[in-house]
Amino acid sequence: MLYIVNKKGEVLKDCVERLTSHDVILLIEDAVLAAVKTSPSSVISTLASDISVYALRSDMKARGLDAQRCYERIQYVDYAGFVELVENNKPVRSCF
Amino acid sequence: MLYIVNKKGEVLKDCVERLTSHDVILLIEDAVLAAVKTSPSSVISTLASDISVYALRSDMKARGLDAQRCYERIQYVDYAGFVELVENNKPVRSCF
Amino acid sequence: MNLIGTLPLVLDVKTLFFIINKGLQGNVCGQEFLDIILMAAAFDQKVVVLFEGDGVNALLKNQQPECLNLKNMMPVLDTLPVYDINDVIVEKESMEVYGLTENELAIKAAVVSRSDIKKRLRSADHLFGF
Amino acid sequence: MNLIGTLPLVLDVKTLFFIINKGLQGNVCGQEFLDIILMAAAFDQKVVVLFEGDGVNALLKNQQPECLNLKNMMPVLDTLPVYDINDVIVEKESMEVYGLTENELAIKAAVVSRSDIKKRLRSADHLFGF
Amino acid sequence: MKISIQINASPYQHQAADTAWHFIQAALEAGHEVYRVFFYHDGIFNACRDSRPPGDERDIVKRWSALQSEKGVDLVVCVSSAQRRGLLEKSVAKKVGGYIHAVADGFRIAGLGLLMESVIESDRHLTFGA
Amino acid sequence: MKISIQINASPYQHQAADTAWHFIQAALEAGHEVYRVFFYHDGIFNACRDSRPPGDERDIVKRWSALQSEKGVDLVVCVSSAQRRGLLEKSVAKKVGGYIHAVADGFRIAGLGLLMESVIESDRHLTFGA
Repeated sequence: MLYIVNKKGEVLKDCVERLTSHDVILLIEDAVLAAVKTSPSSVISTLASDISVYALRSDMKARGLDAQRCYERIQYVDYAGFVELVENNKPVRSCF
Repeated sequence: MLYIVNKKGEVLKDCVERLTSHDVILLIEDAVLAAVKTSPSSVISTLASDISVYALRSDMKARGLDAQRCYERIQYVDYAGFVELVENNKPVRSCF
Repeated sequence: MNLIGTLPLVLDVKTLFFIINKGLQGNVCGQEFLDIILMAAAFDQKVVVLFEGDGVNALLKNQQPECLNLKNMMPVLDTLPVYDINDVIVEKESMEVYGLTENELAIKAAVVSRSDIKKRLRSADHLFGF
Repeated sequence: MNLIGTLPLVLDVKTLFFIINKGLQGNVCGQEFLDIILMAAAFDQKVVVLFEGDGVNALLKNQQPECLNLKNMMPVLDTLPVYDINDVIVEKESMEVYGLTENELAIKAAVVSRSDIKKRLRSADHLFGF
Repeated sequence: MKISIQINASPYQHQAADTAWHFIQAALEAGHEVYRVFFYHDGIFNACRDSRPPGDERDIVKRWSALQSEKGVDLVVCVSSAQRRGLLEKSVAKKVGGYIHAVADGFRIAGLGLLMESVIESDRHLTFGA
Repeated sequence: MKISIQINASPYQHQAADTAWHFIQAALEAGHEVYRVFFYHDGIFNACRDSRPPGDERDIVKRWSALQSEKGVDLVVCVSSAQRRGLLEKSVAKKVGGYIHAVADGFRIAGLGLLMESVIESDRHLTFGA
């Protein structure tokens, strides 16, 4: 199951609390801020290792965030990769 | 200084972290959910005793919340009381 | 302009989950979301309505949005069985967050644990939120 | 219709705090908020611009919203001194949250602690957010 | 006390326009002056002349118009917010003799200068947002 | 793969319409079919014919129109969402011979039935919201 999340606060937290084994989460729009390692609101560090975490590269770039400041476990996708995640996972939950 | 807050998640948390002695906070719209005692996201319980916490009664009533389920320290106002809070405090910060 | 569109005569039956994780009062989004749910039922889809997070408060008795000239959604929730929407579930953990018990709910809904909900979600074709 | 309105010849000078606690990219609200700030300066008001919370990221170098066809706000921030807006402050605690140091900021801004900001906020006439 | 109001959110989708309206009613009843209501960002949609909510619901646009005609409250729609979002179009306005056909009765169109004037002249400025 | 898209947020104020557009471009490039884009809630403002952003910025409405004319993607605006918010008005539509003067080129007006059809016929349904 794929979760597409666009905000880093309660929306992300509610989503993370419901993730289970082999789920996939994609951070888009302002949610990419949660990828930053130092952010205290980042619940990314609490996720089990069998959950895949992606972030949309163009939203990172637009906000001046580079991968060096972010959790190592995060994988980066462009829009083509976003489409592939949607293709490879079912169902899709949009969290906004 | 008066804080008017309309959401219970990160918006309320960011606000609460910045409250200091004798500040006043008014919960309106969906933020009134934070008045419920059992809510884990409720940061109301962490507030110093010299901070006044108000909730807008009509937003409570609209959502079926009664005072019995809420923190005892919360005071309730109608719109006339909302206006008085604005009159008696300066500056006013709207958090949304 | 064609307001209805041309629909195929036979449509698939899909399993659609409608997730209410926000209150239904204060704005029109919840109300318009319920319209989608009723439309899904009219199309004879397999409809599941799930209340979780802050959305469990939408099931509270004695909501009085009329005091703010807002529309009360409870009559619409009451109507769900009329549309053959009977698969209504509430997340147990979210009810605990708000200290709610089953007899405080205004409509009939099955209280289900987060992990059991997740198993059901995985079998859905599409998930809707608002 | 009168697009400008009739303004009194002499207006008070008020202390106005403009609080940026969200990113400036992704939507037009930050951009339109900056328009209010520039207008306040044009009215010769005492303008303070405060970055706090997620808003500190708006000061990052190397933002490239153009990759999404979005407008870059950095040129507007660069313009602030031209409008005599020099009282630009950043909350120290929020910078720490995002692991930012002063030399990573794209514009000149004073790093001020939360408690000192609060003292200044108390003396403001009006606070603006978006 | 003079109060200045700014509304940043579209009606119906958010409670902001409702809360602001109830607040203004109470402020006027308490004898305060509402100097101006300024509609900014998506708030400009509060002035959509053609808005037609279902008959059993509050009509937010009409309620604003009544506030102007009955209580004389100044309602100002930001021209640049409105042009960006499609509430106003200059060529249409020229043809029909002004913007009066786009915005509902009682609203006027102006620039940010009128927000600034409102803020400077008022003892309090409140923003209602999404 | 057939993909159904729903857009719940107004343009400019939120990134949703931008994200959806970029996603759709990528999906089409990968050879997928975008069955329909359905504009709901404040999403209907994506169809405002009169929207005029400043010349140096992306024009979201025009971009949608181009998606329809160049790629043939079906763009549907929910009639009830639009009437509530003032994009459409029946009496005006009658006078000018249809809604075509309110919504931009390439959009058509319809009810929730077309959302349901889109969802049922598609392998995936994605919602982009505020």
